Amino acid sequence: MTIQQVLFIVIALAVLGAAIFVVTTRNLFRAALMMIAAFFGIAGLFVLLDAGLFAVAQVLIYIGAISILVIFAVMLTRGMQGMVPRNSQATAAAVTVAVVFAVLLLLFGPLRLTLDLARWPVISLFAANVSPRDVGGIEWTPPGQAIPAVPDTYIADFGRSLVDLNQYLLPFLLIAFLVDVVLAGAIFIARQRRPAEIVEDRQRQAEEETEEAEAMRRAGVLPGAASLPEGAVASASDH
Amino acid sequence: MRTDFAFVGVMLVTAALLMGVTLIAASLLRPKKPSKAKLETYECGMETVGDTWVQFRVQYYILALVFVLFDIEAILLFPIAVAFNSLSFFAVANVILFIVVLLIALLYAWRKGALDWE
Amino acid sequence: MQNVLNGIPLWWYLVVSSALFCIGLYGTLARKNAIALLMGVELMLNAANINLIAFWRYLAPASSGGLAFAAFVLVIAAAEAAVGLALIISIYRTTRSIDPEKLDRMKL
Amino acid sequence: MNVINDLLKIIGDFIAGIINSIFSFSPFLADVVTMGLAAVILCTFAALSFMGLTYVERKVVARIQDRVGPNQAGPLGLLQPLADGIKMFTKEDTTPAAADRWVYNLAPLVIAVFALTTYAVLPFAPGVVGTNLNVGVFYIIAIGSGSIVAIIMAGWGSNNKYALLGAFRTVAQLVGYEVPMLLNVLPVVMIAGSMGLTDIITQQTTLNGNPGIPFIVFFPLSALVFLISGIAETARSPFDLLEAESEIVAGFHVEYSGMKFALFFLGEYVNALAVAFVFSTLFLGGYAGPVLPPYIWLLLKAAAVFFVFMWLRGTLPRIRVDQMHNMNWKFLVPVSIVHLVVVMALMKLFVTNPAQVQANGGILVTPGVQAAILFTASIAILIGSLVIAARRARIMRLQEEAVLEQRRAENIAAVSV
Repeated sequence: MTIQQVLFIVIALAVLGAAIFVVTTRNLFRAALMMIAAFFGIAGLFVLLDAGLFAVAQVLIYIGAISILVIFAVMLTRGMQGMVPRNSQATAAAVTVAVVFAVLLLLFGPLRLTLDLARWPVISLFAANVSPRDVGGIEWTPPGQAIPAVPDTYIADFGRSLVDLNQYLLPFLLIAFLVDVVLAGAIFIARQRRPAEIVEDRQRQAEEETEEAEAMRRAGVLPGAASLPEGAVASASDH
Repeated sequence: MRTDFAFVGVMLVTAALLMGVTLIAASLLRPKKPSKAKLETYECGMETVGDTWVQFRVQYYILALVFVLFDIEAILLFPIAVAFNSLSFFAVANVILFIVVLLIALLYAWRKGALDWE
Repeated sequence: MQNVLNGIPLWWYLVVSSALFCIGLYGTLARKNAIALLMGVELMLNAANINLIAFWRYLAPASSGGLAFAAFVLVIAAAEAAVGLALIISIYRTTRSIDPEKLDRMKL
Repeated sequence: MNVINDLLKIIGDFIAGIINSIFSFSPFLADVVTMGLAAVILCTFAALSFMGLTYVERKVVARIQDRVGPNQAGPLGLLQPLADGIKMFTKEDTTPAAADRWVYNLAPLVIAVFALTTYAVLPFAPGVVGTNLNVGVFYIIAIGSGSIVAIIMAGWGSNNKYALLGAFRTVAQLVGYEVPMLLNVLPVVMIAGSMGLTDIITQQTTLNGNPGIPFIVFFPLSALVFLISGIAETARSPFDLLEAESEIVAGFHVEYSGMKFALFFLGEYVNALAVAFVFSTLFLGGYAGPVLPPYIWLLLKAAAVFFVFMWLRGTLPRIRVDQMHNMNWKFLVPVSIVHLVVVMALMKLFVTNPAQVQANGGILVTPGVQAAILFTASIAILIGSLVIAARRARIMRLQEEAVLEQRRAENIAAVSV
């Protein structure tokens, strides 16, 4: 057994254990902490995969940013009061998950034994006249051959591919716009509106609804006087 | 690369062991006389009223949100910065466009008052 | 014939990521709390990332496709968490509950 | 090989040689023992410098405030850190009955471990570095998020209103100031073409065959913003809002005492010293310097940076929480972004590498000229942003005063009626 195998098994068991804790515990804060532990273990897996950049990015993004967001949300919603670990469909969910896992094991698991690229569904579509080596213009490592080392310049290569018109420039730029939209949307959703704004909103909403009802009545759809839908009343509980 | 990170792992384990040993040694040396009053939650000599769940401001969440978005921007920009010297004008122009779009996001958040701490 | 690196065959990573994905899926389907549900989604995205990086390392370490996709998954995960949690906070503020089973109205 | 210059490396090689000969039956074991020993040495260095720094800082701040500082324990109070240590070690430490035991007890451990792990990548002299990661700078910033998690754990585990509130405030501050930090490391990474700290130092000693220039000359604005956000990241004065005694009684570690409190303290100082080291490495040329041995140069530079920290602590008043957030989000971040864009454009326009000029165009200049251009641009951005900020601040102040004036007039009118 190589040291890498030992490390892999230890880390993998830790990650899976932490993940199981995350989905079964009653205490939401501890679930968040265990999620952080799982993320840290996954960073360890990335190190074993020679992707040091992503191990560090994992720590920076998942542990330093997303987990903080989750914990803040837990605090803001008092999410743990009277928390029940499972909902009514838990049994059905467990069955579904077991089936999915079985399928995945059949696809990837030890029984399959080989990972012969030519037999993979997507690649075999091309396989008739194209050798798997050419698929996507990428140098695939054929099974059974020694796996080449990651080039020393992989970070720079990755950076260059992000701004290369023939590679990932479009998704890279789209991400900037996505981030814009996310920021605008999330701020709009989460913002605590000032009381004046809420009153204004409600007035506008009521006006719109009366107009709508008016129009419908004129069109003969709704005979009687316009009655406000319950949503307008329910939104009054927003403080 | 993997051997590079091996030392980080060793460092984590060593630091945890050293600090753990310090804590355990201290717990063996120090006196331990707990009393009910000593173990109460500290609140300037008063008794604590209610539970710890005071209402937090949503502002904390919004600041963390802006931070997250700049964080994910950074992980894309760092590899590009490493490759910067060999990039073409076109590529750099696109990177600048990326950054400017994010600056617009920041200015939007600013205008919407998301960055105000009252 | 197998792809083996330092004694670790590729399918070890795939099995771990499948298991992680299924745990996340269970969390997403079976939790009675919207935040816990989002945690499950994060675990699933992480499982996908393990897969991407493992395939990159074992099958095409010279290209940066796997890395680029993993980076995009990272970004999308952050965006998803940001908007999802903002929605949860907003819903909590109006209904005082974050049980997804009780959220059956399109309007607050 | 100059014995004095390479002293650390020679000692290190000597010890590694002994270990290798003892464990000659298993190279793997020899590696593990060597790395373990190196890790222990680094941790000990960090812990000892923590003890020393507490003393030095108290003395320096006392001098600034016209006091004497610690002077009872030993000559000149030199044994003060030892006395503090013994006190911390033997002090009873309580776990509140309401606390979440596991989280509460783990938090100080986490913060100390992550602080110490930063030292794994710091280069102390040529060849004397725990590990030369090719993602060094990124690693240092990322590992800082460990302390954020620890702070939340402490705040929540204590189950105390003040602790939780303090933890929230601190986390909001730490995550906020991570943004300018990231944005201002980027120019350095761009010009060095690497994230490895050793490479960054090499680029400052020789840039394309020319004698190197410390990066602070290229990016004075980045250096300044990095320093400010570094102070904020380690929550030192004037950014020590979490220790606002009158408001939230020492913040997230209010419930901690004894050795656990000491570990929080250690984490704080070790992080601050790490920021000083990283600043010297990124902007001041690290261990590079003439005449003196490299490790002395690094220590001198780091000591100078840390002295600035102590100086600021001794002289500046604590800022308010809204000022802290405004300074970050409305000043440092926009200015850093503008600076980044300008630096990118200028660095692509004025290139020092002839091969790159051939490939991508641009104007070939010497590093000195490039440095001069970037320096001028940085200073121009700094002055411009300060002028804009000052003007905005004056307008806002005038508006506020007008509102106050109006309110006062209304009050007078109301009273007279």
